[in-house]
Amino acid sequence: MIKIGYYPGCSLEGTSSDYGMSVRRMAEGLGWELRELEDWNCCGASAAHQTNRLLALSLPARVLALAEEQGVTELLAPCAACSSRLISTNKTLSENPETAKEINEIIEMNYKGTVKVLNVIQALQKHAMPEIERKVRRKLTGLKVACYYGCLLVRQPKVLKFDDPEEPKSMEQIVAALGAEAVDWPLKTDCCGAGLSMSVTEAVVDLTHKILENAKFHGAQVVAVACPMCHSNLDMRQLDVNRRYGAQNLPILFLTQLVGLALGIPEKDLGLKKHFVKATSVVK
Amino acid sequence: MSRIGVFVCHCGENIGRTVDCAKVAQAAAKFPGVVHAVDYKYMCSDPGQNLIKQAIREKKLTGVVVAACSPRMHEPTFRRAAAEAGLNPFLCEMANIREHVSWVHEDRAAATAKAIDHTRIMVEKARHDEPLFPVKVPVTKTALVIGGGIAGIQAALDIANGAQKVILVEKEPSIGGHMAQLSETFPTLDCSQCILTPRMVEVAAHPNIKLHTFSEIEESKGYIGNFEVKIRKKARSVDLKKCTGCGLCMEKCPVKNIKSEFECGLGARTAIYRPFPQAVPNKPVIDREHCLKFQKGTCGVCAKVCPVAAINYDDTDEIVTEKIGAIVLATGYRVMGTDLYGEYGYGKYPDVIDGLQFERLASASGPTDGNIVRPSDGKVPKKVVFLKCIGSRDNAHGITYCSKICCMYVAKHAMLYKHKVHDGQAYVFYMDIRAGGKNYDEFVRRAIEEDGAMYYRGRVSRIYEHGGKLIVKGVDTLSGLNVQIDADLVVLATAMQAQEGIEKLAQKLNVSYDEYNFFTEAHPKLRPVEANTAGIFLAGACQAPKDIPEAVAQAGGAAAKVLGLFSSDELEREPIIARVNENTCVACWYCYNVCPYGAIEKKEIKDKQGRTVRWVAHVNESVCAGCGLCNAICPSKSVELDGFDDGQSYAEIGALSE
Amino acid sequence: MSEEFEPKITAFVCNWCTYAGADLAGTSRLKYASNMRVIKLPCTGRIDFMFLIRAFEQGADAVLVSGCHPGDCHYNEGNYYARRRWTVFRKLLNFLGIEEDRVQFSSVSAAEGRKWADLVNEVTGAVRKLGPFKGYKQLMEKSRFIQPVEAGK
Amino acid sequence: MPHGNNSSTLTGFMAEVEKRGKFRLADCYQCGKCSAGCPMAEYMDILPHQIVRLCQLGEESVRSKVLGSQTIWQCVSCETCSTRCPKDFDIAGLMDVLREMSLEARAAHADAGNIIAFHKAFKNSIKKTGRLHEFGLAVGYKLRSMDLFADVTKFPKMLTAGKLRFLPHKIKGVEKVKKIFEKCEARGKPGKRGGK
Repeated sequence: MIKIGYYPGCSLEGTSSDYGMSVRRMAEGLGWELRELEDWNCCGASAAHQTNRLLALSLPARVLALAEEQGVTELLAPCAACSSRLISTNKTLSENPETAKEINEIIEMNYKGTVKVLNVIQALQKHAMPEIERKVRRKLTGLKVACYYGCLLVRQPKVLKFDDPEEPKSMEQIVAALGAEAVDWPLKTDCCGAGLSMSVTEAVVDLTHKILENAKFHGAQVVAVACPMCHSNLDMRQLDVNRRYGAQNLPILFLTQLVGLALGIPEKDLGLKKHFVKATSVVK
Repeated sequence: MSRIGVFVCHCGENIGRTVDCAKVAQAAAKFPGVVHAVDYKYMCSDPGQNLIKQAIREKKLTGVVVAACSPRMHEPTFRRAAAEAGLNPFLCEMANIREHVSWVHEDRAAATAKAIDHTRIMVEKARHDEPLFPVKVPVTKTALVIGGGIAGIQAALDIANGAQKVILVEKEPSIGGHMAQLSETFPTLDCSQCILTPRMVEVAAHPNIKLHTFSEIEESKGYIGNFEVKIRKKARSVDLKKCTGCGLCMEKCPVKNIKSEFECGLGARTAIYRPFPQAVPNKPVIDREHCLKFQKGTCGVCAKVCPVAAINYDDTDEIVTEKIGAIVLATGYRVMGTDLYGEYGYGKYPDVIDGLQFERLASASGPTDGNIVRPSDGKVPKKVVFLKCIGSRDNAHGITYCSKICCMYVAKHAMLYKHKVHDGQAYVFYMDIRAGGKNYDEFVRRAIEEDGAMYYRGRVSRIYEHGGKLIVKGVDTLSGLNVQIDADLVVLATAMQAQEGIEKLAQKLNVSYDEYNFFTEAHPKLRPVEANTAGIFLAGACQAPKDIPEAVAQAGGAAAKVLGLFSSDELEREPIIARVNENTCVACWYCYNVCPYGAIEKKEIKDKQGRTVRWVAHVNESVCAGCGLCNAICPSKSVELDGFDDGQSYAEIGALSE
Repeated sequence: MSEEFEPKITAFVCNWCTYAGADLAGTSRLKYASNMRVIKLPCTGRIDFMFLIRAFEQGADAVLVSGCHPGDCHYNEGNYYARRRWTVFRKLLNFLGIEEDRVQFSSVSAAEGRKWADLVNEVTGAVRKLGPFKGYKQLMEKSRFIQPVEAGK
Repeated sequence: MPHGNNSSTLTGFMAEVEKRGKFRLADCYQCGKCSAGCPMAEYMDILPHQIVRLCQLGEESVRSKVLGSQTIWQCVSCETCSTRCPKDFDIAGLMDVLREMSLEARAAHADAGNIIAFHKAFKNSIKKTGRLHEFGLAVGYKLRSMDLFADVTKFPKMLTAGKLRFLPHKIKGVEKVKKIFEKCEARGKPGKRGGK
């Protein structure tokens, strides 16, 4: 049994409860024991780092300090925004002792910097590859998947130290291990604008449309994501895109849902029913 | 009793601005052994030197300390002046109060105090100096030129035409270097091969030049005038003496799909090949990594068809040793790999190419006979985008320096393209246009004004393929507008970098190189063609990015230096050499074991009957390089390094306490 | 201005790399602390570690030894010997009561003017924190019986 | 007005930006790669490289132009610019600094009201419960932005899909989180910074 600390983050408890469900079910299927952090708080996301530098460090720092107190060394944060905030806070604190001191004062805890944060792809790479191939019950043969990384999984590379920022391949490798075909498409790290999804909707619909259109152009039947914001944007905003540019009908699946399907977990347990764009047409 | 003179230089304002030179002189006047101390505006000037000479004569000085710039700058000047006044030059020392003091400190009091200390250190050293006498060594009048590109070719020909012997070593199977790959050259647009190949032939035919192609430097020992260099002649598998260059072997070779290095991957070659039709020597080589005979033990066709039995599968590397008097480094450059720019898709999209590949596309002897077409589908591109500064001036992903030649060759590319594809449009993304040079700026303006190249001031952020086009997303910062071009072909003007593995060669030859692996010149302004090690000279892009005229000019300069060195039969070298006190040496052989040069010999001391009494260490003066390792390690303090002996060193340290 | 402790630091540098690097710092007009006094030797391999003891005897608060980078030594391997000898010398330092932090090693190439300036500042700052070398008297007594060579002539 | 190359001689606006951001504005050589790759460029009033240029000019007269620009609020923090910048200049980080300054100076562009309202609602939600309550956020944001009808059609579906919770979840350490907010907000105020 592989034990991993688990930080779901707010989205997985709310708008992306399907992501949350699929992470938990996938973990079971892979034999991971997820230990959810007790009393965790929100990482602050872009609302904090866009407006208050100290807050942007303090909120994630409390999460990291909690994890340390609770004996967690590896912390899975499936939300790309959470993992990016946590990793970047980890880096800032470890490199600037002065800042670390100030933040520890603010959170009234003493974070020493021992927690390693993993995004969902890293966790799969580390704890499920390559043996996942043997665990696949239902090969996703013939399914053409566009792996979409967006911003927060790969940028900034100096901070995240994860995959190639322009030509990432890690999600493709996992998708291939499931028997599906990852299509090669250029916009996989282009931004969908999710950070401004509620407030600058016009622009975001445009960006979302470009990405969906490009994925389809390269033959994708579904888009795989590992970020709740990307998902809600590409999935929910697809309704607005459809209205402006015509129907897209491109189901957006979390990577964990794809893995779950391949492991033979029933669709309803993976939250597939909660999507705006139904995946039933392609995922049987 | 020492009689030391101290001369403090203001160096105009360079020292005087932060160091109180008069105060330094006053303080120095009170140092033990100092009988004369003055300060002066420019010590290195004629009147300044005369001050020193006059003082040596009139005050009967036994030592001189010049507190001025770095000894690396003017030590030879002042030692010469001292010698002219009859003082042994090695009794003249310099205290560095410019590079190490006035230029790096701002506080006048602190700088002056440090200047006084540095002067005191050197006065103490001067008090313990002994006269030394230069060692004369013979000169081997053969030059070694490493690298057979245009710089190496030029240097070799200039030296050979000066009636001296040259050995030219090239690691590739043919000389010619990058210039052989170019189509036409800026700013005259004359054909590169037309001007280069005659010179290549001249090298091969010259009675004073011995050519080793497909060869590399294995090892180098010795010093100026007396190097001994081992050259590894790699197994060519073709006997150059027998081979007539008929080319039958290449015609019949069944392995035909190897990407040609010379064509930058745009053309194919066989396993037995010559890099290009005008190669010198115009004889093939077997690429063992691809040859079926070597990989699978089959085939053997080339040996069967060769009419003169020149193919030798059993050929092995051969090491030849050459005695050399001077070395010219002309190892050239390489084009930076662009795979580090994922956002540009180089390596992923066949129609994103680099500048050298464009040269091959535009070259009349290239894989497309000079037709500019897309590598992917052979179609003529109607929109070509050129990106400058790829890798250059990019400290985040590439290198910080400017590669210097790209502005010019991009303008040339835009022009050549327009001359060949009249209805095509060239776009150039640039940050600055650096076209300093004779007729250079005029050339760039012509590309813009007459050939209609569209120049955008800005970088490109992203290139990706969509529907057979390359979508180029850039910006024009002058108008403040983003620019998107649906291009057919993209050419990246990639950075010029030092050759790979150059640090290994540098270590073999003991020459210094900078953080980018370019060789360092002895002085950036006054000794630009000399390496830091005496007897080794630099030519071409191995020192810094250069275009052809500059490389050729520097090669000529290096050749002149070599010819100057070879103009006498003997040369003097600094007498910084170790000495053994045979009375105290206990033959522990620490020095023998530690000496990097093998300069320590075991010497037998015999009595009158010829019986060995004992053994002692002995220094071979012509081999000793003066590092002082033996001095430091000797447990009985029996080895001393002249010029830096224990007495001198302890005296310098002793000067630290006021 | 308050009386800040100004350390005295002696640097032993090789002629080919570090001395030239320090020259480059000068030609580049980089500014750094003025506490260092520089003694030039052909190679760090020439350094007899008694030189360092003597420097402390003469009132240095710290010593810096800087030569070429590994593999770049003008004399092929002089800097290796300097490093190797340091491991032996370290024990002697402890015996003499000199804190190891007072002896710093570095490599500065002829191209690294910036590194030299940073190094001088770094070492000066570190020694300023360490405070003056107080084991001086004790050292004088101890070193009487290890005094290697009479310096005066 | 002198523009020294030595950061210690900088004054006014430029100095303030540099101090908060811990970067050197002079590093930028205006290649424009940030603007070329910015997904939001076409919705901005001033391109990112021009924002950097204005900060480089540093005169007081550009302060209101920069802090009042739409650009700093249109930036979606995707960090494409910082990732590709050949000078390793953190443009996305600069945007964070400018937003913070813009808020403190109450100088934000009128059109940025929506975005600021969203951030406020977001932070309020965390401050109150320790976590983000997305339904509360949506409602709070709609109220603050007065943009009541956009996305309204999606709410019922989200609720039935179990994607929105009506009632917020309060964490045990909610008081601690509140305290963190108070400290950060107090320290973030101008004048307090740099004072210590």
